[in-house]
Amino acid sequence: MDIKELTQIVEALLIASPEPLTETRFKACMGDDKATLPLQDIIAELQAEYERSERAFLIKEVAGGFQLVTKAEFEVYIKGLFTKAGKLRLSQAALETLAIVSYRQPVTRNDIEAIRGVSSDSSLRTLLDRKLLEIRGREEGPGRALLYRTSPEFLQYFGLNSVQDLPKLKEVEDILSEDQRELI
Amino acid sequence: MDIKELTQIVEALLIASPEPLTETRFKACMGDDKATLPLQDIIAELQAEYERSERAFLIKEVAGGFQLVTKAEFEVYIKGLFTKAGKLRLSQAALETLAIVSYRQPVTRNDIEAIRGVSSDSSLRTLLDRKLLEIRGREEGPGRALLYRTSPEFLQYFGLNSVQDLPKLKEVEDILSEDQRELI
Amino acid sequence: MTLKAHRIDLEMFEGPLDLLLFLIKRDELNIYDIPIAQITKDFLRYVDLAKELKLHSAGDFILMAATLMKIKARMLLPVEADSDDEIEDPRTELMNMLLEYKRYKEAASVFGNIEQQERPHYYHIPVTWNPQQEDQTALLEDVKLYDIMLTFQYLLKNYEEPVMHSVAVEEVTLTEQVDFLSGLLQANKSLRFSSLLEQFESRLIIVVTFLAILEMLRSQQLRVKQTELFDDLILSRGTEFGH
Repeated sequence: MDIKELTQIVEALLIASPEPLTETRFKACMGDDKATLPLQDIIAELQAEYERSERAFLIKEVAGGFQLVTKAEFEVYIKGLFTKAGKLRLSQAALETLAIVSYRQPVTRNDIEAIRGVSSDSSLRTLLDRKLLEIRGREEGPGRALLYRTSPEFLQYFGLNSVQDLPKLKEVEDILSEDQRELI
Repeated sequence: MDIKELTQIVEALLIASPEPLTETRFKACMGDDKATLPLQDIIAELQAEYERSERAFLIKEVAGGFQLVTKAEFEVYIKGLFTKAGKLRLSQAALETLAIVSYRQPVTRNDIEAIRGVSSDSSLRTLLDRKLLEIRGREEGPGRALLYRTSPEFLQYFGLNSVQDLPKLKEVEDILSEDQRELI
Repeated sequence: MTLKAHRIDLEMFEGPLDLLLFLIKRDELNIYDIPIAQITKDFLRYVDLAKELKLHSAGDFILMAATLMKIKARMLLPVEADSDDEIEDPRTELMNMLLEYKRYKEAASVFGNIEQQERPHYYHIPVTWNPQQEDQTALLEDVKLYDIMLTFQYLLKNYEEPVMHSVAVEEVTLTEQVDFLSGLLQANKSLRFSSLLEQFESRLIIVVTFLAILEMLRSQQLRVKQTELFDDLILSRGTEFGH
């Protein structure tokens, strides 16, 4: 199978797939027609083709796979497809809760509230509603509190390939010295 | 706005739209940038471009709108995307049935229908098909109705060790009680 | 400061820790050596407002006020000079909480920036996800445990106690369908499930037949083969067939 055929198959899969296309899933789709190239290479070829032909979309590596996304410049038109004015931004409370869960997962509601110093029910609910967090099992031990984790949608939402790609949590000293600089 | 720009905008809309793109919706997306051509003509141009560049997809007119679909010849590969459950997709009816079985198991079909108030045959069938539910034994007594339970696959999908780990109603209330839902 | 200014200020804070960090920054205080009396005084002025405004998190502010007053009181206790024990600064725990919270607050603003940067990109999601979609109703995109909770909660709210002794009228029984299938398997070595379905008009009969298959499968009167998901089921006689 030549590269042309492979790019066509991958393109068809990207168009049809409701979630990011992973290497594993790609292999499964190929079945007995073993691909002669890794998915990564076929994607690179396809990406170059999209650039050459000035397509309105590109391929993004996200949540461990590849997915088609529209280019940023079309946002102004795409917004009209959705009833709410574009995508709703998360509140500061929700972002804090999400930050805690993403760096500390799995965590209980108590863990989150201990760090934020404030009840976090409503942010948790918002994040569950938007499928950015999910409930995943229970803590060991007597309380058996529910555990929260980030979802695959979280990775997509922030355009991350995996939780390892999260920006590194800064050390206190660095943050404080930045504050100092700001004051001067 | 020239035809090139218009085809790009329409392409971006086709990629991002969760439902077929209609002329009305297209106009709404264009806002004050009135399109100088009817959607039909832009689609024809885009379609021709896809044919020339041998894309693996084409534009199909359905339900009064347009959507991207993959060419039939790739069906054999695309099937592979749906063989194993990635994300779980259920109809509202199936979700309701699953919720009742999760919390009330073991239950009979009549128990489920009493709560939902409608026949639940097809949802039960879907859920059995997807291996989220299983039939285990029969009710005591004259009717000897079949009893439904959640399956091991159900637990695995949701990361639970046992049905006892499902969030309790009390915990559900805790998360949901927040009447003051956060504005995001 | 007017009350109005306070109100605006207070709503900007995510909670008591956020307010404390604000006071520390505003007054250029050293987080490692917080002047507890001063900060307690300032903090209490805000807490009064929190109560007045019936702020959603007023309880959390009041709790922090109590903590601050406790620390203040402990700071006033004389330190015994001859004590061998290393005396812990009463402010240590609060300081650690503030530092920890500050890290995540910082991370939250990074997340906010990424969100902003990702916003203009829209992911492609196919309009129809599965050609073999078994249901005419729209499919929910990705079902989570949370959806199951919500749904059950919702159903319970709308659930009225069932009328006792209601009898469901069935057109066909499970036993009838088991007999029917046995008959067919007696005559044919194997059957296609799809060809069975073609014979039935009512969904109920189809489901009962399906349940009959499951029942026969369980008692090993029948075997089912399927080459892959969504493929046709092929039924044949099981080890206990005819028993």
